[in-house]
Amino acid sequence: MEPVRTTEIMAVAGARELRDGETVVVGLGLPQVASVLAKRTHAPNLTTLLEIGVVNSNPIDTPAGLADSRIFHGATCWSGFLDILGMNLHRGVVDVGFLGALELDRYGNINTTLLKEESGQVRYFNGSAGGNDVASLARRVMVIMRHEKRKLPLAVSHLTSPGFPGGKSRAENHLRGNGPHRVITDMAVLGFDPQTREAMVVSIHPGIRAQDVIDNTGFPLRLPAEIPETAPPSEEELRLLREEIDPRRVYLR
Amino acid sequence: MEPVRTTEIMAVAGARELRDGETVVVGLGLPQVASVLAKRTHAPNLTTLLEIGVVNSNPIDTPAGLADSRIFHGATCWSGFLDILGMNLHRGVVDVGFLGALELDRYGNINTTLLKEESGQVRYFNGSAGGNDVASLARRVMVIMRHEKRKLPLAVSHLTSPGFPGGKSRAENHLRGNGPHRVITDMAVLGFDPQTREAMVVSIHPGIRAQDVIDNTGFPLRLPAEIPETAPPSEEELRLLREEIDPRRVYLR
Amino acid sequence: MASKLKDVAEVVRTIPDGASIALGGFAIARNVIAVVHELIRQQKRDLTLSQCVMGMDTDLLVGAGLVRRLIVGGGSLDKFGLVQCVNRARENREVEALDMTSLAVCFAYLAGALGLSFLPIKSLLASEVLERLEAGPGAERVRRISCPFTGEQYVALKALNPDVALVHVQAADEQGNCHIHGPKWENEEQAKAAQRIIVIAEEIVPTDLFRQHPTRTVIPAHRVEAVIHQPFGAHPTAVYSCYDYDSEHLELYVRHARSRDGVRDYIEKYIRGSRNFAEYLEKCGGAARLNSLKADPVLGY
Amino acid sequence: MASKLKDVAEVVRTIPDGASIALGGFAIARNVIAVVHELIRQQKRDLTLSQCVMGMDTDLLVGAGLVRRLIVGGGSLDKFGLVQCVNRARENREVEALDMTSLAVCFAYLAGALGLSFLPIKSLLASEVLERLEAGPGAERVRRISCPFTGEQYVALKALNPDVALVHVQAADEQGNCHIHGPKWENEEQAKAAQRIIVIAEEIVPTDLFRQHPTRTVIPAHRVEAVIHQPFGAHPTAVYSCYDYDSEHLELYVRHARSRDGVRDYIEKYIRGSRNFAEYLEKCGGAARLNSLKADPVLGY
Repeated sequence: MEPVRTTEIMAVAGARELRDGETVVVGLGLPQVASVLAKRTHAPNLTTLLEIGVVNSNPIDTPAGLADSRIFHGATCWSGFLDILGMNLHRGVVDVGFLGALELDRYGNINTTLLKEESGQVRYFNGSAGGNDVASLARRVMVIMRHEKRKLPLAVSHLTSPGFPGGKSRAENHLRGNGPHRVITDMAVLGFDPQTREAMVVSIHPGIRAQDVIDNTGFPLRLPAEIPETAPPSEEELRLLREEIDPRRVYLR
Repeated sequence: MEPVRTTEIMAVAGARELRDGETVVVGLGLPQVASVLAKRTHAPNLTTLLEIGVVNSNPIDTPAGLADSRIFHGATCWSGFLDILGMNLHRGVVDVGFLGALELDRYGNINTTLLKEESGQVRYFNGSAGGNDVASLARRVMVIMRHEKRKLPLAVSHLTSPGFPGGKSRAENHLRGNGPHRVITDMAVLGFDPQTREAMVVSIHPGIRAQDVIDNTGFPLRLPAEIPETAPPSEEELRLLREEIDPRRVYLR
Repeated sequence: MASKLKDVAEVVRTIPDGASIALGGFAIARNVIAVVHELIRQQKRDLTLSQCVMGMDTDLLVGAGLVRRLIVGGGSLDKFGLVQCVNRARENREVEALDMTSLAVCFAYLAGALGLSFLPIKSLLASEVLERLEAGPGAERVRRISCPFTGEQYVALKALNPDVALVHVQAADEQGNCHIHGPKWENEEQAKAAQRIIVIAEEIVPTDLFRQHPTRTVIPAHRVEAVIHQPFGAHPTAVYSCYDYDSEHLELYVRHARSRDGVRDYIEKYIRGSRNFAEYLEKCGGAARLNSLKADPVLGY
Repeated sequence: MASKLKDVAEVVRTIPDGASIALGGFAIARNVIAVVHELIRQQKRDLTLSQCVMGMDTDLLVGAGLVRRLIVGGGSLDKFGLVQCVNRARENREVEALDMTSLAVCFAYLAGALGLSFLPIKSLLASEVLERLEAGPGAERVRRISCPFTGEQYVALKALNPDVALVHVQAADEQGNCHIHGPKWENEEQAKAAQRIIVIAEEIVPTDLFRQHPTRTVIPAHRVEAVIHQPFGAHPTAVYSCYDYDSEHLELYVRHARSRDGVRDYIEKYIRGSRNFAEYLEKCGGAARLNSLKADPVLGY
């Protein structure tokens, strides 16, 4: 059998964070794959929402993005931002929000707006869109991103979406959701210390050394004495991912 | 030809107050009849709204009330309170609101909530529903009611829907719409003095004497030196009312 | 996905005394009569009811003495008359009535549905409706505020987040996706504001119907706790596209509602005296009568 | 009722320089490209654009130098890349960008649509998004407030009431009743918040279609000022149930958008160099190309 890919480990790690019956705001790519995997395994009653106004869609073709009709396919409800971001997310019934990040700092603050080059020149990206809303309001936030030193700095160059700004509690920051819960990278799964609210290692993926993780993280990373290995995908999970969910390897590259 | 009925004079007086292209929140009965008459004559581009979420319905059977499916018939849009009372009335795009009244006082304040008997016993009725909203927010408010002394007191026994409370301007009362514009009764058409904001006679229906109007009004009523007679219905207006709009005399009794 | 189909008695047992309930009915249309009957049979107490325009649903619950507080815009049985039980209870101070306006109740639901603790409104100002609220228990639900940008005066309405919303719809699937045909009045906002949504459906349809017309899904399954399948469950009130209101029975009810004794008799005979809704429907004339109320497929009434 | 059908050039002539415009597009879907082209041909200036998520529509208008201010949640061309003209203009401070969030823009539209001068929100707090707004011209649109009932902290958003809303829909009648198939994103709130609504429709349908399905009417005729009939009017972006996005043309646009010269060339060749939208469509491959983009009737793309 083909060796397990990192993207498969990430998708499975994401899926296992989702509980049956929960409501999830998903983005494109791995979050979508993780949600579908969860639905097909331990969470058949999971509800997936897309911020533009889509409930429980079931794409059969690969979408080019959130605006691609392919991602609306098979939905049980089409509404709009007001319904999904307002009457679900702001309403407080969204359990999990998946986000990506240009940068994520030790307090789980996310930057999706801009990067500063050495020259001082600023380069802009997509901005918040629904990102700040999800980070401010979802009960648990999960970030999926690549593990690189420059992408995991001590402090983000622009705080687009709050985690625990200033290391303060969500309440002190007047934020409703419980903030960042897991950061799933291609090297490890990170969590946050309930006291200091700093990122810490929850588990490291098979074949990755602790030193690799430390060397590729831009902030001091707390590691437990005994570092657990990220549980590898089961045969059934691999079969679903490879044969049913993303057979053409669009996201599980 | 059958003599003109008072209800026909009232319907025509109401219709003539509506301009082409305007948006009107109508109630059941004469307001509905007046709006349809206006549409069939000088105001083909009139838009009629029902607070429950109905746009431009065209009933072919007589409804028992606002909750009767018969009144939804032929509509171009079905929505809800939020759309009609919120995104139209509160939004400020409703030109005219028609209201009924248990009592209306000299400042055009309306009571639809309760009456006090001599015994001091209070008797409750329907309350505001959308009435206070319409009175507070429509550009012009038109009231259609019977002309009786007890129904037109100096001050209403309960101020459900504001006209010019305390004789003060709408702005002083922090109200948006321009307030009561016309009160169409079975004896006369009343308006409001722009300075004192007190009700005054605009015209008196054919066959009614000024003294009758005064005797049947519970507050001092200003009358112009020359009292105009309410313009009688034209033959075409009568034909439409009798043959097309309310042939079974449900409202034009 | 797991089915949420439940029996009305089973569902009503989960509604505690003192619960706040949003009712989806309007005057004589889509009243949740089947649930109202069961609430009365199970003799719930101290209920708080909210609704833009009260109908037979609220009138019956008040008449049966189950209600402590009303948060409403108005009330009517259309041409059949006034909400007599409600008005009698008001006149004798047997119920705490927070009388607002239809839009105020709708905005309070909208605030609740959006997770906002308040929403401003330009209605109510310079009226005795507001003064009465401020002078009584309603004071906790309204504040005079001004816009932080324009200084314009508003009434801030406290969000309504009822414990339970009861909404009668034409069609739902077993997971709780709902279609409402005809005007929705405040149904979407009140349902999404509630902690628990309980749907009563005339018809149970396959989920594929919602996948075919996703824009028509008014209440999505993931918010719904239970689905009760009860054809003619709104009788004697009307359900657009399903059946007309039952004039004879409404007139009979209104005659009874004129007096306390009359209401007691009505409740004894038609509600407490019926083990379930099917028995009630039999007493109302059964299949023959119900068929005569069925809607014309073109007109919808 | 009088027809509101109008020619795009005629309608765009009524939009003055300095106008604030709400755009109904989202990334690469239902962009009002036909109107964007005409705005560029008529060389409008100092426009303020608002949108939850910017797409090719906004990118083109900024690239053509027509825009003074943006009030937006974000921007993207999905897999085709970033909104390069917008980002370049930001980087060189050539546009005043009020960056909010998708829900903040949507709530500001909702406030406008409800005739409220403000609406509270729990997003933005403890973020640099809010700090940047407060530090710049965005300061006039946000205030930190607390709930008059709970004391909870909110950001008050000033209502957005754009001068004009431009919304591309699948079907409209001549009076302006509109159907939107697929997700509506912020279209309903932004349209109802605007002073003037201009609709661009793929297809003109009879009013009876709306009478048959009144619950599907997203924008009602009485709010609409003009209806522009322009099949493929959103090309190269997608219109669900009508046609797919044109990957080749989007890639071609993105290549041009990398540089100022490139955008100038694109605008010269495809927009200023075309007398009307039909000529543009010809340059994109005409009927043959468009037919290849037509949606599968079952899948809708």
